[in-house]
Amino acid sequence: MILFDLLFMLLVAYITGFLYYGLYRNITARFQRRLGPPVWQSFLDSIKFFSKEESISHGWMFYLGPVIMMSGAIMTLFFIPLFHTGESFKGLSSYGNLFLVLYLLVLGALGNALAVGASGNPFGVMGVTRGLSRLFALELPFYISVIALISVSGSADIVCIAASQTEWNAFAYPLLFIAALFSFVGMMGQAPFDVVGAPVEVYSGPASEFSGKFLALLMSQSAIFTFAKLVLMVHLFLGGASGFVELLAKSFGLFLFVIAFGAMYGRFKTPQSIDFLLKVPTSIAIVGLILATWS
Amino acid sequence: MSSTLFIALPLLFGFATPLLSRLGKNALAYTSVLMQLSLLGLALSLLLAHSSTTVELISIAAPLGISFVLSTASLLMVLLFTLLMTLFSLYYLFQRRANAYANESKFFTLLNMLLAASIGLVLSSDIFNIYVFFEIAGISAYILSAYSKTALALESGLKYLLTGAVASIFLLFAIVLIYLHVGSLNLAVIAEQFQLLPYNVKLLISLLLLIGFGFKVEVFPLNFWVTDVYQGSTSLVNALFSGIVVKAYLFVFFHILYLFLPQGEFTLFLLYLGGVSMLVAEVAGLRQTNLKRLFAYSSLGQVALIFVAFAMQNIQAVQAAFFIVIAHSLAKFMLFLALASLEKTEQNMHIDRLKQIDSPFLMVMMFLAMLSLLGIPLFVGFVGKFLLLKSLAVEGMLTLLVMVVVASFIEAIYYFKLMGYMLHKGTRSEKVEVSLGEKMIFVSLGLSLLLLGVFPMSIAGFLQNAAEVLLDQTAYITLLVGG
Amino acid sequence: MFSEIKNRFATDDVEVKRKGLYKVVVKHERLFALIVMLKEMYDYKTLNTITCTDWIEEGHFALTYIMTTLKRNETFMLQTMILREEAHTKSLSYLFKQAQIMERDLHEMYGIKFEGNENLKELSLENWVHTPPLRREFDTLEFVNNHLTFRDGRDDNIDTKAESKRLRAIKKAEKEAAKKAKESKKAEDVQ
Amino acid sequence: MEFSLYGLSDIVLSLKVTALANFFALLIVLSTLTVLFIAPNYRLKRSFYLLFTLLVASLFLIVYAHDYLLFFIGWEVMSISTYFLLSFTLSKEALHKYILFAMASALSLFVAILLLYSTQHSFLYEDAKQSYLAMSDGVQQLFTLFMLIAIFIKLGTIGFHYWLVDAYEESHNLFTPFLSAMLSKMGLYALILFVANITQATYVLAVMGLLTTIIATFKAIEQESIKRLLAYSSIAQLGYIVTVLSVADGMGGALYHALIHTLVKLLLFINIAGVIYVTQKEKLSDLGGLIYKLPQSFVFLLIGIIVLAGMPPLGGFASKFMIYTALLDAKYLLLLAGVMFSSASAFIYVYKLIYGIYLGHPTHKNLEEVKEVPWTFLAPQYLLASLLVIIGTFPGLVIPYINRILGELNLTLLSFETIQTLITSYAQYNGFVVMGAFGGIFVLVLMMFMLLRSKAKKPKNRFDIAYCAEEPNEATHLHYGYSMGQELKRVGLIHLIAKNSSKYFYDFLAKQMQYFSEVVRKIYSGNLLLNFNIAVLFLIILLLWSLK
Amino acid sequence: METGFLQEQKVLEGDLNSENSHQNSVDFLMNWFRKQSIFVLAYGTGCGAIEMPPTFTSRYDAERLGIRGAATPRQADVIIVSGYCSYKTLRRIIRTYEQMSNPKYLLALGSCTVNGGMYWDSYNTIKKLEDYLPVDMYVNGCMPRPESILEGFIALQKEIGEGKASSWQKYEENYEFYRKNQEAVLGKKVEPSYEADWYLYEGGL
Repeated sequence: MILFDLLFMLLVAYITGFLYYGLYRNITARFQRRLGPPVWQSFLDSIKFFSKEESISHGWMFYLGPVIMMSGAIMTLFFIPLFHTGESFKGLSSYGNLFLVLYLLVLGALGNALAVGASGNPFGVMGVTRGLSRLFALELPFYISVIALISVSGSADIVCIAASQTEWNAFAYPLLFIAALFSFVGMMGQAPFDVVGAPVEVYSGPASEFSGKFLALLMSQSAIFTFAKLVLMVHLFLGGASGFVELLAKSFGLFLFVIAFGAMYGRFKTPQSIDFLLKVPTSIAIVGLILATWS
Repeated sequence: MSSTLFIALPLLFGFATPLLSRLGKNALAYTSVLMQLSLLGLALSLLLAHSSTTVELISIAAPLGISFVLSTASLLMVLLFTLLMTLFSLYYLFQRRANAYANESKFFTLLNMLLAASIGLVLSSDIFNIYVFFEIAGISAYILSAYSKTALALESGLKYLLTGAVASIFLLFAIVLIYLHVGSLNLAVIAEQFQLLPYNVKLLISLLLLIGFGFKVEVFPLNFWVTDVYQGSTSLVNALFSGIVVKAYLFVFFHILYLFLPQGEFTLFLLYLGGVSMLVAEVAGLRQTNLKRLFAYSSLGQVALIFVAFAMQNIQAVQAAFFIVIAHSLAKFMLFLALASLEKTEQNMHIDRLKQIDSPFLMVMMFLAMLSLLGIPLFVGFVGKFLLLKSLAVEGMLTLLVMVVVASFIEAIYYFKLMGYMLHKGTRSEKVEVSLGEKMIFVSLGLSLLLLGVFPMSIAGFLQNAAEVLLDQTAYITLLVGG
Repeated sequence: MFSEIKNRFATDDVEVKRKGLYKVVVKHERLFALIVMLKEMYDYKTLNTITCTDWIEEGHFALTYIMTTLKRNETFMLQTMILREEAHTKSLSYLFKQAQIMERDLHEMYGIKFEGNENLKELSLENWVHTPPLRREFDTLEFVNNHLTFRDGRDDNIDTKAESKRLRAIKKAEKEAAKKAKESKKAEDVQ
Repeated sequence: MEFSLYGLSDIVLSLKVTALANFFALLIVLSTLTVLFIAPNYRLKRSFYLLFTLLVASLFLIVYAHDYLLFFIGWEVMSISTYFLLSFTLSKEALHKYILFAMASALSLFVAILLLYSTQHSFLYEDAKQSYLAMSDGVQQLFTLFMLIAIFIKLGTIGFHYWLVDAYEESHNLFTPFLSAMLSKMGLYALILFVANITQATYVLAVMGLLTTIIATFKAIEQESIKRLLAYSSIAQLGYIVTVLSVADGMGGALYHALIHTLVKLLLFINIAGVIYVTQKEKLSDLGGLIYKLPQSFVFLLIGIIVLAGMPPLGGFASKFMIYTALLDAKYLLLLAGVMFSSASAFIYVYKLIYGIYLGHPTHKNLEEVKEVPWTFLAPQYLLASLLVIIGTFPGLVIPYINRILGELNLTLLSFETIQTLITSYAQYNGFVVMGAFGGIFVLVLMMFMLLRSKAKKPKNRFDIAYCAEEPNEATHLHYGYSMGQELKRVGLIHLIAKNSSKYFYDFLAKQMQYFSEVVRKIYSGNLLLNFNIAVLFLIILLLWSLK
Repeated sequence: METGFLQEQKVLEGDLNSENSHQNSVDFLMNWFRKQSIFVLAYGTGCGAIEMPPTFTSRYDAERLGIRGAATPRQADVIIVSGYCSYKTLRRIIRTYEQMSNPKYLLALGSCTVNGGMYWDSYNTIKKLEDYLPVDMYVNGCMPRPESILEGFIALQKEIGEGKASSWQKYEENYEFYRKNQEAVLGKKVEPSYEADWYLYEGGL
């Protein structure tokens, strides 16, 4: 039964992820006053890369890196329940907790970093450096918000946090939500925090050496991972979800916001983004935390 | 009778040197060692034979005449002095063939005079006698200091002489005042009546005594001459100065103090004087690059530590003081002997020389001595320092405690600097030859440091006994004057 | 200044092209002394460029050093001749840093050796083993025809000069024919 | 076992076997054995082993002592024997630095225990609490100050870490694992005793711990020498423990993390020792691309850094989880955020470490000829790595043992159900499921991935990389990431950390001290007349002051 | 005989009008995916590169056809040789082309790639790209407008869909020929130092 659940979750995440990505490209195109590709374009891209005749592998660590990333993404997905009510589609969330999920979020990044390092491409490592440098600043506001939520709800279990919301946390603790949103935009790799994979500056950064099926795996991973992160945010801040429609509506709304945000802003340099994240969202989060836990 | 022997034998030997030197080239050296060995044996036998507090009292024409008291406390000092002097003579014997002093008979005279005077200081129970031995010790020390007749040695001898003269003037003045007011020179009699004197007189006498002895016990503002003297004298002689002479003065100073002022009116003053002395000495030693001077500063610091311990005026602290006296005497003796070994080849005593020396044995021995001086556990130095600091803590003298600890830390800075120099990695060019006999002396000293550190209980009882005796004013008076 | 240059460096008169633009032809062995003098005494602190002209008929290269002073807004052109066969001169890079890359360019394109310039690697070509391409004995068209293949049907890869001459001749002939015709017409009209 | 010292009846000493002592003794045994395993690779003098034995003996004395005097004696002997052990390789300055800090630590410990003695006349741990309570407020503060200085110096807490980094960097590769795994743990042991027996200096520990973790993490990011980097990492990891000890129920997490940290630092330093042994290079900028030469070592370092970063599914996450929930329990939320922040920052130096050594390109020709490290280096790594994996899979395995210690210290026990789960009041997680899920998913994905039609091809030449169409060669600077994290200095806050150093403070102190010494030395310049005057004046002033 | 532009036109149309090749259903499916998703290497090799930004951005929006840019050759399917090709550029193009993973396509823009164009007598510019690298599609013009580039892409997509765009196979098969030509202009000792990848690559992990 649980295997079926997991498989279903994976399927949902895969399809939804690619759909979201297609929509993302389409919507961004509309922002730029053009038609944009069809919704399933990302899926086509991924299949195309899978069907490439050859892929360059720079040794076993390079080969395993994308696999680790994929595993990390699937793990993240499995340890976040799809719905906070009911029995089904809980995944493995009862065996884990929010701290675990927070760490699983960066597991993929580690796999990626190792693979890029093994490839020996300096541009890739530049991208990884930027990513890791940005990572801690990115996580700080998110951590503070999450800690506040855990403290308020009295549990580090995602289901409990989702269920404990009488009104959405986003409205109950708006400052925490705003701070977490900043981080979330960065985590989704959106502008203004998208300096990691800048195509022209660092030759598309970490992805520079991935070809063929490796890249395809990375794309699938990114789709699943995106969905998992969205679900996490929905559970933490948007009152959770008890059905597919609710889940998709909430997560898509959030996704739309992130896209819109990304489409509107330019790109920060690495030190700029760290500086910004350490100053503005962190301060907001600290104030939010104090307000949330004052009593 | 034995206590007179301690004084008379070396004194006589000193005067008999012209005769003995005619017997043969080596006769003087050997007889000297023999004489000192017999004294050591005597002291040991006394130690084993008597367990009571007072060992012996000898009076010649009491109460105005000469009298000696050989108590447990003074026996301890006598034992230490004879032991060190014997080791010194043995060491000199071993290195004599290569590095004999010029005009040896004079040297032996002075040596034995020094011993006699030191023991006399410890044993005398009569303030004028004390003054006499004070002068004898002083004069032999001045000459020994200037013995090598280099410019530095002569300077140091002269300085020693000048300060010694000033000190004896103060002391003499104090004695005159005491005699004027008490009418007796016997320590017991003075002790009985000292309390009754008017405050001003008491203060004046105390001050004069303090200044008089202050020069000799190397307490802070009066110890400016020490470093120069140590630098000028040979290292061998320095071993005597820091091992024997200072200890004798210290003992007698506090002996008199305990007798005259048993209530400890000046305790606080003396304690802080000691604390400041220690701090100043260690701070001044921080940047020193001449080994002899450096050890002189270290001596000042350690002596000040002993000063503090004695000034505490309670049994535990005095016991601690005895521990430190032993630890310091042995360790400093060892260090100066090591320096003497270095001095055989070259006079340069800059610390850079330590980088060049290729003698693991000497180095290990110096490490042992230094670690003991720093009060590292497993060495006897730790026992003394620990007991002292413990009693300071119990008495609640936290400022002084911190002061002593800070001074110890500063001492550690330069001692570990020396060790760093010795552990220097690089080629070592200078071989130092240490003969088997010398090695034996070093090893016995080092082993005693370690053994006493690991098994301090073997002498702790004896030391406590000595401390009790030293502090017991009434018993002393009873003994001398009679109930 | 001009007279001093003329006397000390045995040059011709300094030619004033227009206000603030001077040119002088100097013997090769005196060139560097003159440059130093201009730089140190007359504030020509800037070396704009070094150009080379290939006088294949006379058998020498004309190197022109163009220097500018911003103080008076004047430009000085120093021309010197070096033999084509030797194609050898001293480097100016110790005086002007920028000369290094200019000389590198000249070395690549004309094969002139600059003594004292440490880096005379190729600047814009790679692995060029033929005659330096800007020497006039290097026949571009011949080179292209020898080394590269053309797609069939390209009939304009012929000598443009000859072609334009031919075309011009045809045009001229036509023109003259027309003129003649006109004249003859006129004559007829007059008649 | 109780006995008295020096035949003095007022000093009672005691040796006692407690669960806490056993815990640390176990760590000592483990470290000693693993470290001695790699010893045959080096030619060492006999005196080294002699001193090493003395050191281990002193560690046992520290651990099993049940009164502060024996503890102090062990502490001093440890410091001194470490001094002589370090003297084999350390430069004069680093050695001097080490011993000065060690002496400062020992002497302040000395003062502290004497202060403790002064009230109740006992050195025993049982009486420590009463002794502390019997002190006046000022003395209490003084005592805490001295005690914490002693402990912080050994722990290398920020501000007191000046000696540590140099000592780690220059110490013998055989000795560094021991230094990091054991000697700093003795500071921790002292701190645990202090917290459990005497008082929980909450705010001091919290602030110092947090500052330590954050500052040391960013300092570690800057480093280019492997051992320096790991030294700062050690400081930071111990900072977590200091932080968590500041809260009431933090002991469990602290012990757990102490265990994990010992294992992982042994693993890492032995790994590094192996790398240095085969390459003779100690700088990240001189290494690189060793992954295909030393594949086993690479895997062990990977395990090490995963644990160090606290990533699931290995043991590092378990201890981090304990620390986080303990802080959460005490409602130290911002502290928790700070700790998590520094934990996230640790990714940078951790990646820098593995990249600089194993990934990227070899920076020297001779790096392409090295062989896998000898098995003597690998064997202890196998042991340590498997221990870490086991703890990761069964995070509850050590809870009963920790509970025994906690019970002995009269602290709240940790909840325990099965060895697979780790339960705290806020959350639980199942290590077995996490490990199993990760393994299963990994294998499945890998199999499916390998079945794909697209052929994976490996370039023969390491220069076949997408490099903007250029052709890199030997001379091209391709090993980029070893200087990773330099751009962080452009961020104001981090620049502040990078720029400042306790070095400046200690240099200033030393300068002042020397100046003072110069002044004081004037007294001993030999000018008799002047001195007489000074002396008499001083004496009179002092006398009047003391008599007033 | 046609000259100049007319000749280029002939080359273009001649390629387009060849007969269909047979392909099975798996190939068909895969070719369909490849056709739908084309990643173009963002590498401006000549003056024609100036026409590429409008092609990809809002005005002409190539993305609606599934065509988008890729930064590195590892990810790209198509490389555009946009215009004249000096030796120095050719070397980079060859390396880049060889770094792309199969299947890969080459789109040549402008007259210069066809027959040298206005650089027909330059000593430093190659005249016929297909001697050095296999070309799938020429788009002529000097420079071709974005419309024609898009048209070229659509034609390329059509060929890919039919399985006819097989220049990469041609390159592998006739490698000796291409290499000889490359060495003729780039010199003997010339890189790519890693030689031809597929000879030397080892399979597997």
